[in-house]
Amino acid sequence: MTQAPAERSLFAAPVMAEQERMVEAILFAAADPVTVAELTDRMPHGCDVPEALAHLRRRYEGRGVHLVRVGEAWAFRTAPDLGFLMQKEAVETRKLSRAAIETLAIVAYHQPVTRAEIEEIRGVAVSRGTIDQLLELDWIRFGRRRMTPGRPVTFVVTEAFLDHFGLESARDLPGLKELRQAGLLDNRPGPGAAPDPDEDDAASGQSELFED
Amino acid sequence: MTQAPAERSLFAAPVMAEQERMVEAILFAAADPVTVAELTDRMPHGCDVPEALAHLRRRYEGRGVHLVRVGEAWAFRTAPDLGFLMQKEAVETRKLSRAAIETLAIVAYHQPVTRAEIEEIRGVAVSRGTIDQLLELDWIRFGRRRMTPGRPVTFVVTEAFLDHFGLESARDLPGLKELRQAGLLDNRPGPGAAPDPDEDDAASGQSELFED
Amino acid sequence: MAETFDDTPILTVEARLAAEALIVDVDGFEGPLDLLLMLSRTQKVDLRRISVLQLAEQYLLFVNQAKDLRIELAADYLVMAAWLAYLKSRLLLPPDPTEDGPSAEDMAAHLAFQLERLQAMREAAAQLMARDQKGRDFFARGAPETVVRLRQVRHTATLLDLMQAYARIRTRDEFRPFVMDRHHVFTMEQALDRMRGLIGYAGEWTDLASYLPPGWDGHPMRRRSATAAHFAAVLELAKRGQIELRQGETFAPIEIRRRET
Repeated sequence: MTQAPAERSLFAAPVMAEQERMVEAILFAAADPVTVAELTDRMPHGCDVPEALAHLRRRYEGRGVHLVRVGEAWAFRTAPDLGFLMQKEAVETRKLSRAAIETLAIVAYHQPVTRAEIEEIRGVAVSRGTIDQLLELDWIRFGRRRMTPGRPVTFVVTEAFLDHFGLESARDLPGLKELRQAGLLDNRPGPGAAPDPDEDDAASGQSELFED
Repeated sequence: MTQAPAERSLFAAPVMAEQERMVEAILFAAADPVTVAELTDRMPHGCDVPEALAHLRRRYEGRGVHLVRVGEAWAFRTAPDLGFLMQKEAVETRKLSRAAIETLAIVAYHQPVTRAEIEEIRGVAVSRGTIDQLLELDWIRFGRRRMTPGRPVTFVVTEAFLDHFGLESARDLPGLKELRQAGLLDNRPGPGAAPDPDEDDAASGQSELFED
Repeated sequence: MAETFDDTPILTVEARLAAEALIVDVDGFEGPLDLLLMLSRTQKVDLRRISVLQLAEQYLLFVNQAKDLRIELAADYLVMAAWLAYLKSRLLLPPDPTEDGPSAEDMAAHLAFQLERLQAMREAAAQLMARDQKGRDFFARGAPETVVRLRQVRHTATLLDLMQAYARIRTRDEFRPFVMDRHHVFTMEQALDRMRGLIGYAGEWTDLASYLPPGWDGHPMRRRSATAAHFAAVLELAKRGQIELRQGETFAPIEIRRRET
């Protein structure tokens, strides 16, 4: 196979442009960086590999890929400023866990609310992770400390929360009565159930929130 | 949308030279062809990928590496005349049987084609192994079922087939036009009783093959 | 084998050439159509101008010779032979206008078409395989960079989720098995816990009533609950042999003391 401009003799080295093409192809197809020695070895006899590399390097200056030296060897690499193209962001939407959504609901309905109060209402301990997750989502934040022994911190919902749920204020959250009317509380209380003694507390907790 | 750098707004697409670099970087980094859709997806909003590809293709004309189209996708490939330099990278491909090569050609030129049609053209039953081998090479795949009695599946060639044989599309198969003009790609049923006692067997063999 | 061959009377050059095909292993042919295509080459004409009649004769001769040589031919070769014999007779006879179905010429034309098509596909296959191939003549990127997938999890919740969650919590409250106000209930378990801690210090006989927790002796409902709970707890402790208990007479105070061990 001859790659040949006309005048080339059988043993003459290919012209520099051709050598450059050869280096380009070898480096492109190689799995690892290729040393000058190996390039010389693989190219036709008499090629000036360092010069071909210098030409090639200049040709790729400012391009999307660069010819770079890796130790004693050479390789093509993505231009550093285009590294972001090699990342593919996959946004995965996931439903909030039941614990998180319940905690969030309690904060929304009872804010400002302490962790102990959340636990009392949910009836189970609230894990640190759940609180952290809601804080990280910027849906709850720390409110004022409660003026009770131990001065516990309280949690309140954020602007981002209101934004996400399309509420103008936490006051817009439907009350229990509305939830029931909306069929969300279709579970009727058991027979003989006393009116929920906490209902008043909840209301007062909520009104407390909206004083300021 | 303007690409003039001076008046570029935050959301304007990068200038064409920059888009070209980006396409170059993405395609250089990929071993398999990348579709225009995926390129568009990975590039900043508002880029004109087809135009960037056209520029890039011209840029690499005559180089050691070419930009080639493979179906709906694009890839960089070393220039075929430099293959002799790449003995190190050459992969030993399993030698295909004559039956497999002919079957592949029939699928490529007659696609979508049913197994019965392949058998009719070759005049012999197509062994399951032949089909399996071509499927395994990812050179053929199942196409749509034919809307004829028995709803036989059809075979078509894949993008990997086009990639392997350096074809832009199945329309670029060598001699396709001539064969079509000569009527040799027509599905011409034999007059009356065709000398094909295997027809029934073939059909049943087919359904058997695709039951699982 | 070849000698046996020469003994058989061969009349034409074509037939002789066809007979040579026998030297090729019959297994080497991919069926009758492949064999026919091979035989057709001996006519040295364009496939479009091939003489199907002549081809039929060549094929039949081949089959006969195979029979003479006791070469067992697969069934489809014999089916083709029968069909070609029929076609040959039809081609030789003047067309019978009363006969239905395709004419002999149509059948012959179709066979010629099949041969031409198979030949065309073979040439196409050869051209395809002669193309530059990936991994042999041209190469893909040897060191592809993998695309780093940054997974970003976005949590979603709708207002409905939120309200349902709240409704769930509140409904659960309403469903408490204790419909009585828990504020006024002192359970036996609570009393037992309390008593266990207290009896350690009680060496003397003491009135059970004095053990009632503070705040549980005012409200009658609370007092009754606490008293009942503590009495049950004391019975349990006595049963376990941890305390002794006594009552002077009916409705007299119940006294307990720690049992010496």
